[in-house]
Amino acid sequence: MNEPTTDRTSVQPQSTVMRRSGAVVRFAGDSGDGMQITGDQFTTSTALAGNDLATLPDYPAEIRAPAGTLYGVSGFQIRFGSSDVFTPGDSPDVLVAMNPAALRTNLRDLIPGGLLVVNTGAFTQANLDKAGYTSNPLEDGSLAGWNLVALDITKLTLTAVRTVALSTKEAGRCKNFWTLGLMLWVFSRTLDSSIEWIEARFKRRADFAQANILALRAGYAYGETTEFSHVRYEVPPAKVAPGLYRSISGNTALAYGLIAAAQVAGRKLVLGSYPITPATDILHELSKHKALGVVTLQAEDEIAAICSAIGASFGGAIGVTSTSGPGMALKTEALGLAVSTELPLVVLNVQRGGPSTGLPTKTEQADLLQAVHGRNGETPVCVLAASTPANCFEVAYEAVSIALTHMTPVIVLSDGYLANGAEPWRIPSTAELPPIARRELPPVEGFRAFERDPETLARHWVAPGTPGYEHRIGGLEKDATTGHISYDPVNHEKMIHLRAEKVARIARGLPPAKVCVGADQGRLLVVGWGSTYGSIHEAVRRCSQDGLSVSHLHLTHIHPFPPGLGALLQRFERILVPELNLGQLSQLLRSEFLVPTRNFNKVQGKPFHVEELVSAIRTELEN
Amino acid sequence: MNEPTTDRTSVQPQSTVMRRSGAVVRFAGDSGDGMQITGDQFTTSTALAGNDLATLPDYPAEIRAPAGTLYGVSGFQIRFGSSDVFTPGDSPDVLVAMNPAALRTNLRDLIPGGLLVVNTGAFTQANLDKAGYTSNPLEDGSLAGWNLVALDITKLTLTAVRTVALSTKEAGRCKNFWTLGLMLWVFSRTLDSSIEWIEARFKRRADFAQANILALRAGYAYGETTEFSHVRYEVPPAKVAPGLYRSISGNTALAYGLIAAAQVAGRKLVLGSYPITPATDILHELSKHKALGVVTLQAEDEIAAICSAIGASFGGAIGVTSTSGPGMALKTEALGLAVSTELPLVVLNVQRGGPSTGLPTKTEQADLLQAVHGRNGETPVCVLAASTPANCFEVAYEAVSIALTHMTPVIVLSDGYLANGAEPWRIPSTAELPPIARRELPPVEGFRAFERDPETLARHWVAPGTPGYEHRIGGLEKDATTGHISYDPVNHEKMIHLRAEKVARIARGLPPAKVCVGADQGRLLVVGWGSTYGSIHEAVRRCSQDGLSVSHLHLTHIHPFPPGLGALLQRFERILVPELNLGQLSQLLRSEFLVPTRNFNKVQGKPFHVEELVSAIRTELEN
Amino acid sequence: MSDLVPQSQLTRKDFVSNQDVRWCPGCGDYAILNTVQKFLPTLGIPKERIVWVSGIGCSSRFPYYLETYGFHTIHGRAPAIATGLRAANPELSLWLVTGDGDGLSIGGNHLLHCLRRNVDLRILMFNNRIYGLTKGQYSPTSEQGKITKSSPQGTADHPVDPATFALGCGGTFVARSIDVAAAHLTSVLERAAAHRGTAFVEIFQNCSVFNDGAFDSFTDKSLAAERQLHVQHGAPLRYGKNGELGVRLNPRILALEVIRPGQDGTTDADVLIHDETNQTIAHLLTHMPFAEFPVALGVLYAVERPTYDQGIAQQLETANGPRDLDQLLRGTSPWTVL
Amino acid sequence: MSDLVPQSQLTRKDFVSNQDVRWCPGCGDYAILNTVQKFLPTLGIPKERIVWVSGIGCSSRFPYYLETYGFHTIHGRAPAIATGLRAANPELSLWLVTGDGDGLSIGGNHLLHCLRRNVDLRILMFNNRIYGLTKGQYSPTSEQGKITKSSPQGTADHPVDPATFALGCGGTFVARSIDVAAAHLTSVLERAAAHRGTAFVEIFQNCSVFNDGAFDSFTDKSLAAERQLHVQHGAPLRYGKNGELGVRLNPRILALEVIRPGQDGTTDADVLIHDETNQTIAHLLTHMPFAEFPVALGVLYAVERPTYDQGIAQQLETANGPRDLDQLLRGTSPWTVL
Ligand SMILES: Cc1ncc(C[n+]2csc(CCOP(=O)(O)OP(=O)(O)O)c2C)c(N)n1
Ligand SMILES: Cc1ncc(C[n+]2csc(CCOP(=O)(O)OP(=O)(O)O)c2C)c(N)n1
Ligand code: SF4
Ligand code: SF4
Ligand SMILES: [Mg+2]
Ligand SMILES: [Mg+2]
Repeated sequence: MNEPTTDRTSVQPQSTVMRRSGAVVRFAGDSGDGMQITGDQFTTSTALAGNDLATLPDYPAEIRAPAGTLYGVSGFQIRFGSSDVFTPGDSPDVLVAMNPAALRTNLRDLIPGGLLVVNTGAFTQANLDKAGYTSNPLEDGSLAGWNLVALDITKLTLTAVRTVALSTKEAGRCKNFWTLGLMLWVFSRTLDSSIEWIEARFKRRADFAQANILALRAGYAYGETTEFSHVRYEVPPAKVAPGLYRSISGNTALAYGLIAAAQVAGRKLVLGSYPITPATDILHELSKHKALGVVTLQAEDEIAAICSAIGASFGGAIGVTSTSGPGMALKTEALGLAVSTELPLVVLNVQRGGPSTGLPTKTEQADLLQAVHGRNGETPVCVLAASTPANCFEVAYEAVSIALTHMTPVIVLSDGYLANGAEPWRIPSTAELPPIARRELPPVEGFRAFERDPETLARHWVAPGTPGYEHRIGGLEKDATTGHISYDPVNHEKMIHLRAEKVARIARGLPPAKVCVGADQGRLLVVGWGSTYGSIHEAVRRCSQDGLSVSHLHLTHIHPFPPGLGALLQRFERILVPELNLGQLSQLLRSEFLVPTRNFNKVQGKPFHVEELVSAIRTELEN
Repeated sequence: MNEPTTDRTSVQPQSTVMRRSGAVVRFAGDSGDGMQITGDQFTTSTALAGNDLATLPDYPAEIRAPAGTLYGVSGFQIRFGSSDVFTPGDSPDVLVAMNPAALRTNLRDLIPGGLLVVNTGAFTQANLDKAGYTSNPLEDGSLAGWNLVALDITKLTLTAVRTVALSTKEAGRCKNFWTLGLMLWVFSRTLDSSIEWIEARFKRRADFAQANILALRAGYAYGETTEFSHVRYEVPPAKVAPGLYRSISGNTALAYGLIAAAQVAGRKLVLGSYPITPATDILHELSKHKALGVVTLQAEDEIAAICSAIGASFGGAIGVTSTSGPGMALKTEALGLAVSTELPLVVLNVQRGGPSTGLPTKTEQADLLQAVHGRNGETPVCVLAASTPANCFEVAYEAVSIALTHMTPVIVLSDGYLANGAEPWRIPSTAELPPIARRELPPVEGFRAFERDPETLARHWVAPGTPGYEHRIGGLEKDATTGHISYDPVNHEKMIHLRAEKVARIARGLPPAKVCVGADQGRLLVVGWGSTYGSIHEAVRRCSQDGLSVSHLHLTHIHPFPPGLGALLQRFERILVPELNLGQLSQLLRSEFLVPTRNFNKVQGKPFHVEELVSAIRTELEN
Repeated sequence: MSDLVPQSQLTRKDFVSNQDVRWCPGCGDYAILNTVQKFLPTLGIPKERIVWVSGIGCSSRFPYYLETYGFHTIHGRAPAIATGLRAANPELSLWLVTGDGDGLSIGGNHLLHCLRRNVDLRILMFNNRIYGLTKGQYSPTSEQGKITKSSPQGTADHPVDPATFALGCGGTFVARSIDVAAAHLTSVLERAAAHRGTAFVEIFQNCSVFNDGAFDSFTDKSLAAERQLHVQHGAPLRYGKNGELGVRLNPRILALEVIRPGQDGTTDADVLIHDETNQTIAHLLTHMPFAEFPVALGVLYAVERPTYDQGIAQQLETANGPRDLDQLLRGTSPWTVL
Repeated sequence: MSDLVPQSQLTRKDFVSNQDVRWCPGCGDYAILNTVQKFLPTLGIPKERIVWVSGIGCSSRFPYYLETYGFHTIHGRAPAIATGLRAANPELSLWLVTGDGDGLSIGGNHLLHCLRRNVDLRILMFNNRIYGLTKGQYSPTSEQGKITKSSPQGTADHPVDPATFALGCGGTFVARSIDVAAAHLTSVLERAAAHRGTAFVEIFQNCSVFNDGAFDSFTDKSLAAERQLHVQHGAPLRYGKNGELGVRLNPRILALEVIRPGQDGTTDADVLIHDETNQTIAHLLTHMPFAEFPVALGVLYAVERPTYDQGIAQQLETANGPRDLDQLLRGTSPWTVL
């Protein structure tokens, strides 16, 4: 309720409906409480109601921590609105806390006066102890600053489902749907999509389906009865481009982008991957699509993973590997081989908190310099960064296209925030996808493996199995045309420049650098990359609307930079670079363009709050 | 004979002795011709004659290529002089070519009019063919531009040793000593040190010893006879600081620096290493010194190598790992663990030509950005670079000292040129070595594994086996004092800054940045790092002596930079950064200090020629 | 290890660290931890001389829960780290915890080299046939065809058997036990502790969340007697409720077969006697197809072979070469400039 | 591989590339190359369908000298690269060359996983018991105590036996031959080519520079008959100049012993018959201590097991899930904005 509106309409006699431009809702409970499902279902209904939205789950680092513990709390946040939504929101307007631990870990984020729904049924002494409460917050007055609604959801659920023959444990599990029902009522939604989902999910367990539906309806009904005396909200639909939409997370979007590109390029997609949080879901997702010809190899380690992808690329397929953190470090040697042999390859790095094992479930942007510089030798690769969950689709698609066109490895940077966050995505039709050209084979006669396209400098890609083109490649330095091993000093220098130039020329095909908010010159340019897009965008918009001279430039292409970037930077008095690291893009901009960037960094395993950025922008403009 | 002097003295009636300030001599022959031994022995006698010198062997990339082939040529170059010698020289004044392949691959480097000694005995049709000569260069007049001395060294050697009962093959092997004898005569040296060496080497084969000595004397005598009608040279001793000297290569100096530091620190030295060119000799050297308590583990791969070093450091020893090229890439994950657990560790990277397997036997400086930035996450390490073979000793010593004092991994960058190159080194006495302080254990009571020294921010290093301090460390993020696993956002940010600051504070103990040639302000500052020291130094000296406003700054400390560097850079109108890469230090300087550096790059697997740098400096000053 | 602590001085409590144990409820790791915490005091080794090293995985959290020195390292590399630690200090009692993924997937190479070198070290591999920490993908020990998150159609991978692998690598001590079999596990740990060299112990461990019941077919109480063969050096390989079953070698086909001594013309003498120093018996025991045969548990193989550590120690003693720094630095042919 | 080329069409020359061969004079690699170049045309597979993949080492230069497709990759990783290549194109005839360092030191893990997965691929390991390319350090197959540049006092490492390791990893085809034994090597290559799955062939290869004569004790002509046991499926395990020696199983100690059938009360019937499908026999053959026993050569073990490739192919066929891109992108619950 960051931006409350004043319209009030009364749609039903017993409750007041307040129209709002948007809201942030967080569901929090024990890992076993099913909060992710509640969140997902609430999201679906929100999308169907025509709101723009963004979501972010927050899983515990432990697999399944003991019930009731602080580190076992699982959360899901959604922000939705009737105009563009760029982030899942800084602070929730509504918090649902299913147990004391959830209350304790989440309350500090709830805005003052926000709606706080608490399941009193879980406030046993044992749970209070586990959460570290010395007195019961429901009783000690410490919740006075919020709009508290304390309900025994456990008991209400058990009552609702008593007609179905279930154990108490099974019956209790339905409380997430009871809660969902209540929240759907609060936001004036229908139950249809949730009922549909329950029916599909429990196709083979009619009793479970029935109980969950009963709970859902009961929660909704609870809102309608006088017992729940609070206001009801309505968030009118957003104006979004017409089309067919779905909700998509960053990891799924990466997987789909790859599949789409492989289909358009008419090549087999081979993923070599080794499980690692938060990248594993890419492997999971792609492994479901063998019907589309996708081969997934769960390799013995990250080195084997990238090597199998390189082997697949040598074989004429689109070799891809996905990883995070320590896994990325392990791939750097083999990445050098792909650079040296000039094979196409896509490396997805879903960044997480470092160094070392670090914070596996938290987000961070600290692998940028590694992506650009982290290999032995002069070993240039193309580096792209996705900025929103849905944008992951386009970036993965573009990565394949660049890899194939320019015969180069491409690193795609995503992060934990994009990976698990979701947003509505207008589904492109196959026909809308940009074509991916396939080069014709050169004449067999006089074929040389390292002869290059004069424009892109890409060599020919001729896979084993093609008669007459038999040749050998490898990681030793090679002659600039024949590809035979060469120790010649001048040839080496030529190759060093050719490889660098080949990657640099990718920029020729890129759209020029362009601000996405504000004027293309002025007092302050905020330059971001990757997952900070939403927060920066919103912060700059807000400041810009307040009349400040500030613009936003967001980089997808990190190496090479897009054309015109240097000139654009020069047109601003100041450049602020907010990053979830200690200033890595900032270093690249400084060294490339000699511009005095100013850093704004946060390294807490969490995204920027819009507020933090707004005040950073104001500070810059005031000094 | 770059700088001939005019003094002539006649010491012996039958030959003229010409006094020179220095010379560059190259021995080249087949891998089996023993040119490295000839070079080494010539070096010893040169050192004993009191000249300053620098040497560089040039091995073929193949193990033992077939005799007579171009890629089987092995070379050894020495430069010596009566004033400071900083490089093994650009172009030889004297070339000894033992076969057609050696002539063909080396002739282009010989200065016009230079002395060319050729073994005609190897100029058979078969060898001419293998070297790709269509006509015999000894006969076709193509050698007219040089001072050719064509001798059948093979036959002269066989004649010289005929009194010893050897097979023709064995007798023929002595020709390298015949050649050595001749060259010792040419440069007015004695045979003593070579005879000593032969006697020691063939202690158990009196016949070999005798034959080689006969050959040596015969070569020398050949010079004295009228048959060899050429001039003789004398290079007067250089003025060098008094002391005990030896010749040392970069790899040996690294090994000795580590041993010295371990002895002074009173800790066990444990090297975990995996063979790789050109770093392997460090493993070889250290494995000889178990009598000094050095443990060497030849690990199964580079990952195990660094991991065993980390394990050793955890155990209270000085863990070291040595590698090159692809091996360095493989170590980056584990390096993150050492950063996260804040253990001391020394990583020696003897750089070679990349990318990937690249040019294993060639030199390059292209791993600098990898050293500084090549890890996942914000993972700062200290980076040092050695500048001459002998300087490798000091830098390895300092690396251990920093690692122990600051509880951090330190990367030492050397390269193929330093590794195999050699120069005289004044041997320090143990007493001269800087002390390495050992911190006292904190009180057992209330011990916390990550409590820090307020000055250095180093944590305590308490090895298993110490009663009462039992604790656990690991690669997950940890609480800033207790070291227990912590997922707390604010603690994470604190740790990110602490780790960065700890490494940054190393600079507090470093000497301020200082130019080594020229004024500390002016028109042009040439900034180098690593093995380019000699060439840059000589080039800048030469230009400076010619009255140009140019200074030389050479960096040993790359991360952190030494104090005062920024201010020093600002005092020059222009900054030229010559590197054997595409401009890596240059990027770091630009991003850190926003100075408009100018690059001068060479990536040919070879060091800079002084001439190249001189002209680059002149060009800068003219534009 | 001269100055051992009298066993009575240390108790289980001394080995319990102050960290919350964070495995899922019902995880087999709890049982192992409990057994180990009770077992450690019986070693009579002072706490500070015991070190637990691990890789990454649920199982690899183990060191955090023990009040000894501990190192939670990186995925798969614990054997390499432990090798270096041993080289730094051969006086420690070294223990390593790994998982089937950590030890056999990413870490297979280090395990191989540790085993062949015979580094003095005890390796406990918690085999739950799944990747626990990353939430349920198949591991190299998962049965072929297993459906997991990363193998929705079942795996195409043939599994590796940890004990067979350890033998193939030249391991000198190979044993097996079960997470909840406290007494059996304790006896195996005792043997492992006493072994000089790399002691490899596979522990079947139930992952209650992602692979629940994976070992029920032989760990279930009702099936244990008929499906577990507890081997004892020098004792016949018998099992069953009353020891009524046994295995013998069929020399014709050079394979084992199950017999009921006394029936079908077989006698007690036909039952193979376990000899833990015999590689072939160890081989046969690890190659018994399950269900037709029981699962062999206990010390399958144990022989003495010089350890890597002893080799290093000996070299340090017998080395020649310079014995002081000045001598080293001077080398053989220094010269003096005056 | 439907359209095979008539064998007559290709000759040795077709498989000789235009690159200079750059091994040391006298290196065993030359002999292997020669045998392979003669052997390849007999396969009847068109050149473009043959791929040679290798790691790094002297041995790994092999692909450069063959006029087929080739990939000289990075140290130790060839099996992983070959696995991906196979996934991209299951129609190729895949061959891999590795060394004892490349395959068993840095690459041991990939070898393990390739073998257990049974990727359809032939692996030739040139075992010279030394690191050749880096100029003479000990390898994981070097005998304990070996003095090399990195082990001036001899190694403390116990070696691993490649064939034993391959069996321990679950390999389905394990064979041995000798660099210069052209006819024997050819017969082993023929068997390897015919095998579906990972065929592991260890080739004893003389490094004439850094480990000259390493195998003379059994490859030397004068010793071959008494020191080489050429195994043949179904044939008795006999050797000696006139086949006068044999090995039999001593069932009491479950170990092999050498006999002279006809002497000491032994007969021809005592000699063990080789059964290449029997793991135990393979185990016994790889565990014969040398000198007391001969070295077993030929196909020690060969069984059929579904290949990894077949598993993948089957999944591609039987997969359900969206069959076209639009269906995939739409998912299950899209909504329309008008
Ligand atoms: C280099 C690297 N790759 C991947 C991971 C992710 N990861 C953590 S544990 C694990 C596997 C765990 O399986 P297992 O070893 O069987 O242990 P369990 O959790 O089952 O006890 C993986 C893949 C990582 N932390 N580091
Ligand atoms: C990552 C990496 N580490 C180390 C090396 C150096 N290296 C090249 S070949 C080799 C070992 C060669 O031994 P082997 O595999 O037995 O082959 P051989 O030369 O004996 O045929 C090593 C250590 C390398 N090229 N890459
Ligand atoms: S996921 Fe499995 S192995 Fe991991 S803690 Fe939970 S039950 Fe144990
Ligand atoms: S070093 Fe040995 S293996 Fe390598 S080419 Fe020479 S002889 Fe062959
Ligand atoms: Mg597991
Ligand atoms: Mg070898």
